[in-house]
Amino acid sequence: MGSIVVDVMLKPEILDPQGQAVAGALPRLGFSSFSDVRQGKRFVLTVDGAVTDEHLAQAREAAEKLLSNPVIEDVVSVHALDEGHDGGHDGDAQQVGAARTQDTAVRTAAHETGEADA
Amino acid sequence: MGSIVVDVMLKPEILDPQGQAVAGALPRLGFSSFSDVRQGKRFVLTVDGAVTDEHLAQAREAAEKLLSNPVIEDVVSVHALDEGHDGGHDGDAQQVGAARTQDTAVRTAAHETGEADA
Amino acid sequence: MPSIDSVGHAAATPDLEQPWAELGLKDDEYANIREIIGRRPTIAELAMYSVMWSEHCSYKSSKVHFTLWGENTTDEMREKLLVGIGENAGVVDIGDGWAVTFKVESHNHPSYVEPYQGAATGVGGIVRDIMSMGARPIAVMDSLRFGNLSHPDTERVLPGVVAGVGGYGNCLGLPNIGGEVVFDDCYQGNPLVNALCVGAMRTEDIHLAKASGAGNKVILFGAKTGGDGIGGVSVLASETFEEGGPTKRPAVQVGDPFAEKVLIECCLDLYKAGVVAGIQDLGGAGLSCATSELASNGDGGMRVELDLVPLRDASLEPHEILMSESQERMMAIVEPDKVDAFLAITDRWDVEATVIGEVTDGDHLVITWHGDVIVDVPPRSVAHEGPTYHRPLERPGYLDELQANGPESLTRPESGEELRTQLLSMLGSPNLCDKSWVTNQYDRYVMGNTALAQPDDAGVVRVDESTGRGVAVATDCNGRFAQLDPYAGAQLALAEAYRNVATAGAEPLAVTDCLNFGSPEDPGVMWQFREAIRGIAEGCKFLGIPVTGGNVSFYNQTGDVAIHPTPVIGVLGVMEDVARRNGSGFRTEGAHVYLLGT
Amino acid sequence: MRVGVVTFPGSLDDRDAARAVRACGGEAVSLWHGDDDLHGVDAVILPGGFSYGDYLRCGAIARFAPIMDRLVPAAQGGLPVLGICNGFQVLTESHLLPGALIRNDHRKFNCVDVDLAVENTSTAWTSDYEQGQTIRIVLKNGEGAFVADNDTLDRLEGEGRVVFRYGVDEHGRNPNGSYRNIAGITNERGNIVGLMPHPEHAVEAGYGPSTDGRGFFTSVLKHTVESAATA
Ligand SMILES: Nc1ncnc2c1ncn2[C@@H]1O[C@H](COP(=O)(O)OP(=O)(O)O)[C@@H](O)[C@H]1O
Repeated sequence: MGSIVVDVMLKPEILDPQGQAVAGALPRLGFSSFSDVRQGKRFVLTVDGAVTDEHLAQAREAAEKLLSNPVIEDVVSVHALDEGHDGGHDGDAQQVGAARTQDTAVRTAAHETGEADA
Repeated sequence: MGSIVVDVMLKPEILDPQGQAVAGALPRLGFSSFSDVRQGKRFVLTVDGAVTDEHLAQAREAAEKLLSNPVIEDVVSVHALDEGHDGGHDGDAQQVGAARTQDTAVRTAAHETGEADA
Repeated sequence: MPSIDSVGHAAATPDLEQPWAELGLKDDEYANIREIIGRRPTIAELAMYSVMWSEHCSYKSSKVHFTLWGENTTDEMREKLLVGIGENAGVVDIGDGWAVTFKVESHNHPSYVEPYQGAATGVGGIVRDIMSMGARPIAVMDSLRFGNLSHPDTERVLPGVVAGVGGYGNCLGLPNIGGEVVFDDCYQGNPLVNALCVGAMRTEDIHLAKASGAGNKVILFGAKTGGDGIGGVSVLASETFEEGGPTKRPAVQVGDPFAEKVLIECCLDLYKAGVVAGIQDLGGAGLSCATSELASNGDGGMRVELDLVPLRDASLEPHEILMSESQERMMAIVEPDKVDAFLAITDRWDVEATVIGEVTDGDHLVITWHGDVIVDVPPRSVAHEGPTYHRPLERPGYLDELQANGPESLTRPESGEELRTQLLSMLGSPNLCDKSWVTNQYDRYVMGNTALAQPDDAGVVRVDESTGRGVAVATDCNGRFAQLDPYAGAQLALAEAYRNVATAGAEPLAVTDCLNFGSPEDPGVMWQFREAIRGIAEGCKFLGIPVTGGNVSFYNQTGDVAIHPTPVIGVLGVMEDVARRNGSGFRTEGAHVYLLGT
Repeated sequence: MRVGVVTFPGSLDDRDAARAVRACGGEAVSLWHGDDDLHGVDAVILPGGFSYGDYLRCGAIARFAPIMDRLVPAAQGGLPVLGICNGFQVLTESHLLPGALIRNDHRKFNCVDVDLAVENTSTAWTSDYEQGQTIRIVLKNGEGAFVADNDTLDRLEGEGRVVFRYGVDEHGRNPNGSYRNIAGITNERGNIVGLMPHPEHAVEAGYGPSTDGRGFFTSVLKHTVESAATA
């Protein structure tokens, strides 16, 4: 079985109350390095057999049509998880690195910059 | 500014009603390739300057302590986004691939295999 | 050894060591099981008995005291009682052909482990109880107790519990019409989450949990079965499946309120179509409980093909499927010629439904796994004839000193300034301050029938839109009073709930209770328990309203220290027209203020 | 005068909306999400609730229900449509109304009585109100913060399409963090209205904070009668 990861984030200019709450809580727990936090969604779609380009194309379309709302969100990445090493697990740095080189980003929106939200 | 991505997923054995709802909707929209869907969270933490090992260590600790609920969730990855190209944006395939080679996974839990959820 | 421990295999291997102790069975209980079935139990049978004979399911420590209910119930009190103690929930006649069912249940421990999901599934569970009586759920309430508000763990537990109660109840579309939020250090390690649900139906629509009529089909419907809540029987897995071992089983159950909402509407359509002969919700002990209780309440046996149960996790072993506490499932008994109509309705709601067996004319519950018989037992022995304990009782030694320490020793305010300070500190105390932080997270308007909710002392909802006939419900308990004197404390809780319902303008009709106590193995706790039941039962007799059902939660203690005895009482009353209800508080300027009573 | 009320799996206030229609003199017609027929109704209400559990995004899955394939063109053609709470979310997800509803800024579900200023009385659903009138109805949701980009917001304001605005507290804050305190909006034509608060919970004395919600249902009855007369 293969897996495809779809990452969706709120557009930078949209208020993110959850991210803000996390950002507010971190310093109280002694984490002082983070100037901003944004919270998004990560979907893992399972396909039977290995991930094909056709699967990725479908995932990309589903991401645009259903998994995100283009008014407020951007799909920041759609990529296959590598199956080769460990049955598709996102387990260790090595493997994750390898997996991610298959990434197919679908947008070039300015994301994850952590600009203060609008 | 640098960014660190923390991915959190429900443990594979935990029911994921959100993922199920998506999985139920996809075929109705004509997407028939996906046998299962799991929905998780993606946090993007911003740091001033480049991402250091110290930042990653803090992020990893924050992921365990605040960003995930260890009773039902696993932190599946904590990794830096590459700053070199585009100010930390997760913009295109090239760059995402490069960024991900910095990934530092924090667990080796058997995730994202898309096994029918437990 | 074959991979399946069938009945035949069990008979052939009488001396196989079994982990009954790890499953919480006592040696005489295990011996008793062997005697009942005339051989060693299979793994599936052992799992079933162990969970059904647990304190939680069998009421083995409390049952002997339940005779107090019957002894204190007069024929007059039974007049409006359509269904009494012993069913999923009691039902009372509120007039004009309407019946109301209500019950309160605890979900204390799960809510401590995972506050959001624990509280959410607590609401889900009690709602299914009410649904299984044939009623449409019409309101929920939640009676909550936490440790010290400023303790860091309260910061974890309180918001999670409140969000969980709201998250589930709001998504079900049930108005939350009241409850309690109490803080006391004694609940620090044992918060109490008691959820109450009220349902209404026409009297002719009452459904019962019983499987009768040989040939009738057993249908499991709702969510798929997963590995939820079977941690305790994992010891069995290690017994039989050494290689590979089972996949990890979740420690907590996650609720899916959307699935339950659909299940409610689906059940109501099934009732309306007249295709349900018997019905039971799946809660604690899952299929073990549903199959054995349905069969035990009926007049025949039951045969179930366990391999037909739709699974969320294909790696589940048969005994785990029997134990699973996956949420949002129901089991119905359906006459064969009504199965198609039944399935057409579940289809319309996109609810998965599977015929997994049928009622037989035998007297055994027989469960097979791909043709092998893995359970063959008299259902009553599982569901209703579990062990009974007469645990020792003893009035705690510390009580005299506690009771002697009366208010005389407290300093009294002498000046106006001191009085003012005292008043302010009371107004600022978490137990007296405004609770809208909690109640505003609950939808009190959905269904459009809410006539009173927070901040009033009783919740009032309309049942019949054409006449305005409806009910008032209140829950109350002061654990500090019960700690001082469990008999009087329980009566005070009863009296308070009764007054709250009466002052709303309703005539009190029935009582439900959730008895939250420490360990029954502690004679002092057991004494408190007995006193509380006696208090409630005698109080009810005095007031002339019956106890219709309830729940016992034991082992609410940290180490040796038990919580205060907390017998939460819910009283339900009827009003001919809820538009005439009275709210609490001063509502009209210039109105006169009278003090009634002593 | 027949007003359809759509039931999606997880709709909660459908029966309440139907009751409100009846209480105000209309006939309520129940419409099923799986139907691809509007059964000739004169107006449609998308009720509150948690369609499909609101699990992905509120209204995201309901938008693809078969009945929406009929409703979207009918609404674009002028059929009066009112989206209440979850219904409003379905309307934005369907792009019948602009913007989106996101999690409340305080991140909690919030059930409170709110005061709304009525700013547009020319829609199919608001003609029985006075311009500038304040009405008190129920707000109850977890994801009710109305957001849109600045151009969209400016356009809505410029075209008078903000129909309802929340009152603010002493700190100038509205109950959920909606941009520019917007509680409800309409389309250019004024036949589609979406709002987060619940007028159907304010139609009967004794059950809800007021009877201020009746105007929605009486307005649409008049609108239908008038359109029938001019047709
Ligand atoms: N404290 C109590 N007071 C009155 N009846 C009780 C009490 N506790 C349990 N009961 C009744 O005992 C019966 C057995 O409980 P049951 O409903 O089978 O438990 P559960 O629903 O937890 O499986 C029920 O009818 C219940 O209403």
